[in-house]
Amino acid sequence: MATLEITGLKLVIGSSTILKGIDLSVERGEVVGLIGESGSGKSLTALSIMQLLPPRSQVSGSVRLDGQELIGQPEPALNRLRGARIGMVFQEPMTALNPVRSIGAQIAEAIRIHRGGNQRTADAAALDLLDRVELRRAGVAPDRFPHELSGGQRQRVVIAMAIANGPDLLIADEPTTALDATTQAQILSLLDRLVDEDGMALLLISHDLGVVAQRADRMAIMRGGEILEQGPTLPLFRALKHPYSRALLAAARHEPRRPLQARSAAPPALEIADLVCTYKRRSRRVFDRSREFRAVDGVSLAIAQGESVGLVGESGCGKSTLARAVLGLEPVRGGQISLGGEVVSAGLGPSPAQRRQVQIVFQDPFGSFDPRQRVSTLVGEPLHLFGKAAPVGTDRRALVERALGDVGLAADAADRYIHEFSGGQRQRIAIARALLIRPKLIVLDEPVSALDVSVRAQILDLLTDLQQRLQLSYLFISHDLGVVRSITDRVLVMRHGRIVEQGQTARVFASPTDAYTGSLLAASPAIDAILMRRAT
Amino acid sequence: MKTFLAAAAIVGAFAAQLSAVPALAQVRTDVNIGLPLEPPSLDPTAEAAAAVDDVLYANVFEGLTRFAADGTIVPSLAKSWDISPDGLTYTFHLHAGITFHDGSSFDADDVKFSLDRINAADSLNAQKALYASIKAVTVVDPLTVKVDLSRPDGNLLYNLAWGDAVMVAPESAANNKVNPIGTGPFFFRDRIEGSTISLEKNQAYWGAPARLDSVIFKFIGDPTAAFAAIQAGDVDAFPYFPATEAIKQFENDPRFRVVVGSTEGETILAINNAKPPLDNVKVREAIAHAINRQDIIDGAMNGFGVPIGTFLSPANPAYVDLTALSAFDPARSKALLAEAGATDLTLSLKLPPVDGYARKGGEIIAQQLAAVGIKTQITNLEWAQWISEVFTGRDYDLTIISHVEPNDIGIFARDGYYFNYANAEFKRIISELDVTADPKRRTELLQAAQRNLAENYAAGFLFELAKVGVENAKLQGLWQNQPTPATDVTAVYWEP
Amino acid sequence: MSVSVRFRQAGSWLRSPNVAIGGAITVAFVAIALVSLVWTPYAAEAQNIPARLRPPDAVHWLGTDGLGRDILSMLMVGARTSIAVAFVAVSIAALIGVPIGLWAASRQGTLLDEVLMRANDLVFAFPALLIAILITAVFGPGAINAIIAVGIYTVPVFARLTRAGAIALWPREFILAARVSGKGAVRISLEHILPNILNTLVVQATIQFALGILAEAALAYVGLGVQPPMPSWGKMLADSQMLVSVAPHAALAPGITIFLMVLGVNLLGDGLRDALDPRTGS
Amino acid sequence: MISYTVGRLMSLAISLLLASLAIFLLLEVLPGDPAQFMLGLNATPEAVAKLRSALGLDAPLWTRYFDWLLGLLQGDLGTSYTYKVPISGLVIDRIGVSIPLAVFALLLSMLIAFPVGIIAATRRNSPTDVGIMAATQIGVALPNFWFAMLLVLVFAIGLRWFSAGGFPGWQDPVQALRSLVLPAVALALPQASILARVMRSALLDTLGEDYVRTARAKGLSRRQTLWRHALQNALIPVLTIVGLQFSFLLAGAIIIENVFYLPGLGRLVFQGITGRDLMVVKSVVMLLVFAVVVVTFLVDIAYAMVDPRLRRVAS
Repeated sequence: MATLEITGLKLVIGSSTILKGIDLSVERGEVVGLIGESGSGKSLTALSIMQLLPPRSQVSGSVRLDGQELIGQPEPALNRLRGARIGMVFQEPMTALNPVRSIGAQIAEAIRIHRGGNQRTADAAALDLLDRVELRRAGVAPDRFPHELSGGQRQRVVIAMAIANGPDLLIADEPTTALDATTQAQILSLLDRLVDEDGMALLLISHDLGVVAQRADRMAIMRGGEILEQGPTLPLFRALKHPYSRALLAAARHEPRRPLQARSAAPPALEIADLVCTYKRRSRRVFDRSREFRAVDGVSLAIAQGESVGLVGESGCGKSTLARAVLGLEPVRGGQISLGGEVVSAGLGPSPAQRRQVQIVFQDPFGSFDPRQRVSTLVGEPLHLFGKAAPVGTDRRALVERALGDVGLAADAADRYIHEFSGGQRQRIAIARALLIRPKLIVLDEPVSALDVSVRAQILDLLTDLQQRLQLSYLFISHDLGVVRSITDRVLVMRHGRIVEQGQTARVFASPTDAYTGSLLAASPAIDAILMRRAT
Repeated sequence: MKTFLAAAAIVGAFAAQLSAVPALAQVRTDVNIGLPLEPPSLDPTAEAAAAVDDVLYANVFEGLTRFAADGTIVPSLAKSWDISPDGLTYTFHLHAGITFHDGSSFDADDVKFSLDRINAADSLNAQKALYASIKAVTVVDPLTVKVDLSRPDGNLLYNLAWGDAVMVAPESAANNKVNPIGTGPFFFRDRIEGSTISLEKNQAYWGAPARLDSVIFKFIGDPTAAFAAIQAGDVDAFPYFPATEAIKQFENDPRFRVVVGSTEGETILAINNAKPPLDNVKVREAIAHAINRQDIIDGAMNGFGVPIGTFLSPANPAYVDLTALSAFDPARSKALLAEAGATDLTLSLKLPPVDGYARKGGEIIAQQLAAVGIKTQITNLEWAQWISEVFTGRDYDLTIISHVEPNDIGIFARDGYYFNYANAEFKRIISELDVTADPKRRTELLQAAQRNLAENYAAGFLFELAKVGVENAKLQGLWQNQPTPATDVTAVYWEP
Repeated sequence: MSVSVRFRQAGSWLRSPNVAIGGAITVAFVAIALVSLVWTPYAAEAQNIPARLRPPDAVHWLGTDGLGRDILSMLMVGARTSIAVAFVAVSIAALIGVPIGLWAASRQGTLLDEVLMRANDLVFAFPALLIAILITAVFGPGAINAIIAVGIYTVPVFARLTRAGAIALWPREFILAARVSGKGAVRISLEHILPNILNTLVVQATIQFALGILAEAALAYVGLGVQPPMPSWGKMLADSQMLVSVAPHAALAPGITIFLMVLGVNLLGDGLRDALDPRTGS
Repeated sequence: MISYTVGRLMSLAISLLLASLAIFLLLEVLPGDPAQFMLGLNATPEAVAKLRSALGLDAPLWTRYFDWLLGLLQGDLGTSYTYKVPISGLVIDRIGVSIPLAVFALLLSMLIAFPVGIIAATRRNSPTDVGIMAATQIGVALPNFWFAMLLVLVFAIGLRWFSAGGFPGWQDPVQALRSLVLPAVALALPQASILARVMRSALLDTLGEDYVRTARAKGLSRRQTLWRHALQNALIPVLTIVGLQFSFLLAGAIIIENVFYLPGLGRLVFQGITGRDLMVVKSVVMLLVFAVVVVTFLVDIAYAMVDPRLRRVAS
């Protein structure tokens, strides 16, 4: 008998049908990967198993745990199951822990709620669990509070709570999506080890084909509330039947075709020398000078006209600060920035003429637009840089429509509001806005990180195409090495505010000289590499 | 909401009856008296506020003479006196065996101290002017004291009865403002500023002992709160009940007795006689005829008040009814205005913070003046502002005010007083009155003065302020009238 | 505070019972106030002392007060006073407070920000009603000073709310995009920040408006509101509350009126907040 | 923590200094001469002049300001013009009414608001919730002076359960508390309505947080989740409102103090203003501002106790 046996699971919330009959099973000691893009219903499948659904949900079908039907069980019975026989790990470790209670107390609670016993034995058990999730050796004591821990450490606490009572089934819903590549690999290894040791069944939910390909024994691909196909991981990858599944894999493998750039003799689009950017860490002491934190610590780089340069690093390494400094959004503490061969004034920031040479595309397709303005206004905003010389009326309209056309959107998009567009379309609009005044350099700050795999491929294609046509230079910032590899000529690796390695993209990927670059590469292998490794 | 209230009232009445059954048959010896104004400090000889006398007069402090309940002047600490034929020397004979509350004895030295203190250069006595005629005070023997005057003063015995001339001891006088020590039937126990003052029976009192053991004065300015306090039994009597609107309710309630008495408060629409066009007697007369007194008494005072046509209390034997001179006659008023050429008048009407006669009365008068074509600009002032703007600054056209001091017709003769009534004939009458002791001549002069004011329309004379009190029906012995500010509880007792 | 507020049709707002009921009450009171400009059953200040304290009947729908004035007419004109004082006070407070908040937020962390916000805190630290009384004592009672007294406490409310909202927006990417387009702080504050916190401000303004009506009533109740013969609800309440058993209509009418008006405006504000806030909205 | 506290205290001191200047100057422009007012209608100009000098009103502006300020720093609030007694004594008596009343009302408000807010939040959109929300709307909209009058009408005049007002002093604590019941209820009901609404929305916010879902996934029941996880977090915004309400109740109860003729701080200042007892007004308002500032400070510290995130920042 399978540990988890789902048959014909249907879920209706309000008037919309979310799950349309899911069949899925997980055996003891087995890792099953559930793959889907956002909105596919994969997270609600997990919550249906836990019976932790939003109000006005109607579930039907069957969810059995070791043969015991969960649907229709009374609350108290479910409470005895949750956390005891089914453990769950969530996506967002930053918010998954109660901020006002210590991590030890929260783990101990998970033990006492099911096993009873006194506080002392629970505390001792919590300490053992911290050991198992490798926090103890990192020096994390049980009296620490969540805000004192990093994202990866918090996720380990969540895992400790989930496995506290030796559950039969562990559900991990995007457990590593919010984490950096190296941390992600560590957490996945931890889960692997725990499943092995305890012989749990693991349902691993992810949007990332690589994660599933690497870890799952079997996998299921989900879209629109249905499982399109499922089976053992490797054979299934080799013989995907459903067109969507194949498109998904294709997108993950996707690399835009880009011919080699001819080096131009023009002055570099961007040149940075010994750049230092600092943050004040607010001191609470009265007579103490506030301490400085060097976010960017002596970085030098140059981007030639028409060149695409990648800047890679994990969160907090200073890459976004660097990008913003280039755009004059961050004060520069030391060093200098030149745009199109002209030095940017350190005090005044870039002049309007310099600003016209550089534009930016942000990560979040939802947050980068004022929700209250029409697309025409939003896209036309950079025209402000021309001051009184900015075109108005039909001239302006024509420019906006040209930019929208550049990114493959119809002219009538200009009259709509931003919430009427999907994430991918918004990112196109963001690119249109950056293109409008035909800058020499576009800074792309994680432009595809928030997008689903299939959309991501289209945007990368678009960016490549635009670069060719318009002779643009890119500073492409990402935490995802795979993306950078496909679109850049050169790559720089950043850590703790400094550049640790730089070189031709192909060279860096093939033979990194820096140990950190090596670990980054190891943590996020390309999907084919994974499949090849597992096959052997 | 109304049904809810009605239901609650019924339930309440029922509960009240229930709670009345087990009430103790024992007669109470304490009383809670509500007063609208709280005294500032507690020395009646240094405070202008009538509120001090309301608590302490006759209860804690006594003078050589005193007001009786009917307003006559009777002996108090002085059992008798002789007046020299020229009216310049008064000899007072004191009661023997009187002690102050601190145990020190009261004698002629204390009288000399008290009177000299009033007239001292650094005296802060608010009524100092009343005692200006006193030239010297001499101790003849411990129970006899001689007062020499610089001019005959027909009002001396009367003035000595005021709270401002009560007897104090040299040992304790300086501290009276916080701990008043007098000779009265009650001694001061304590006060909670902003809330209560309690008095306790003086067992060593020289005269007829008080019938109550303790008296608590509670200061409740808010009319609604006053209404609630007496209804709820927190207070047994309100000698001046501030919410006359609610009197009907008490009249119909056997638990309470409504006491309507007279005061010395002439309520007038004061006119700035010097300010054009109000310096024109025709304009003043027009204003007088525009006023319907009864409407004001009904609307602002809920029917309590006696119309007056001049500046004297109708209770005074010398009073002349001159209301006909200023009868309500809008047509005549308009004609007079036309005659005076004073059309399209806009006058300021500055009102002190007295809810009834001033604020409500002001609204009514504004309406009545508007009916004859006089516009008014109402400004509500606080007392401090009223005193500085109207009283001291004389920057006003009209104001409504009640002058509660007894026998104060003479204020119209004062130079620089806020009425600006500079009438030579009136001044002459008053100066003669000041030095006349003969009762018949005094009456003649008083009546002449009244006529002078009425005929010259020195002010809009409205009504004599009524003293409307509400008392527990079983409480006896409080004054009905208000000849001087006082709440004399000496003779108060509970019916069994 | 949310920025990603979507435009909703007025129709969907009205489906919220709070907005419908609250809106209806508010609109009714505003309409009554406007009607009172041209028509009231009787002149609100016309006294008829012989006909005082008449219970409600066909002639005087809500009866007469202690001076024989028509209570309905007084309430109608009083609505004008209440609404005008509260509206002007809140508007002026918003006109001062919102720019202060925007300005402080655009200079977040600087001395200017610190000074502006400390000044705000200081105003908050003063006991509100006492200072209102002090202000009317200094400048005399009347509508203008009631407005100042009510408004002075509303300024910091708007300043704080605006600053909090604006500070949440400044690091947002669309603001960064505007900065990349070379727009200055003033322009960004007006073009992007203000429209995006407007919902919150409108909801707050509604709530402050209700508070303003209560505050005006309280000032008038202690005699510091508009001056007679201008009627005002608080003054009517103070004048007639002893009459509750003699003439209950006179005592209850103004109280119920104040209650209804405040209730209506509060319901409207609440409903608007629910309708405009995607977290609590449906 | 200590240096943080010192920093906060310095900024508080500057605020208080500015406040003292504002109060002093506002009272300088207050029309009406205290001396003239105290002496009444029949006073002679010489008497008024004498009193002015006795009160120290003829000294230059800045001298008076600094004298007053120095006095305050030494704990000397000055002497009341009206009562002729030290203001500190008056204030101590009034605080004996105002603080118990504020605490009583606040406790009452919390006692009503917390359960009601919790019930409403846990039964969101149920008829109970809708009913509670409607009731709180009514509570917020009732003018408290009018509500006080209705209370007196029913419970003092009608049922005679409580006295209609006044304060008998603390000699008899039972009577003293009894006399504070109606005023406390009148003050507490609108505050409770506001607090219940804040409680409800704070709780709804926290109930939507990820860690609540985590707790449920651990096997905690709804009730356990509420008590062990949601409530403590929801208390943070509620605490802010409680702090504000305490400050309001301390000085903002003037009208209620009038209706129940309670000798409280608010009424002391009110009488001071109308009676031109400027010394009382400035010193007591200053004291109230000080109290509000201190309460705000304490609330900040209470935050740190509830929220460990602030504890670390503060240390």
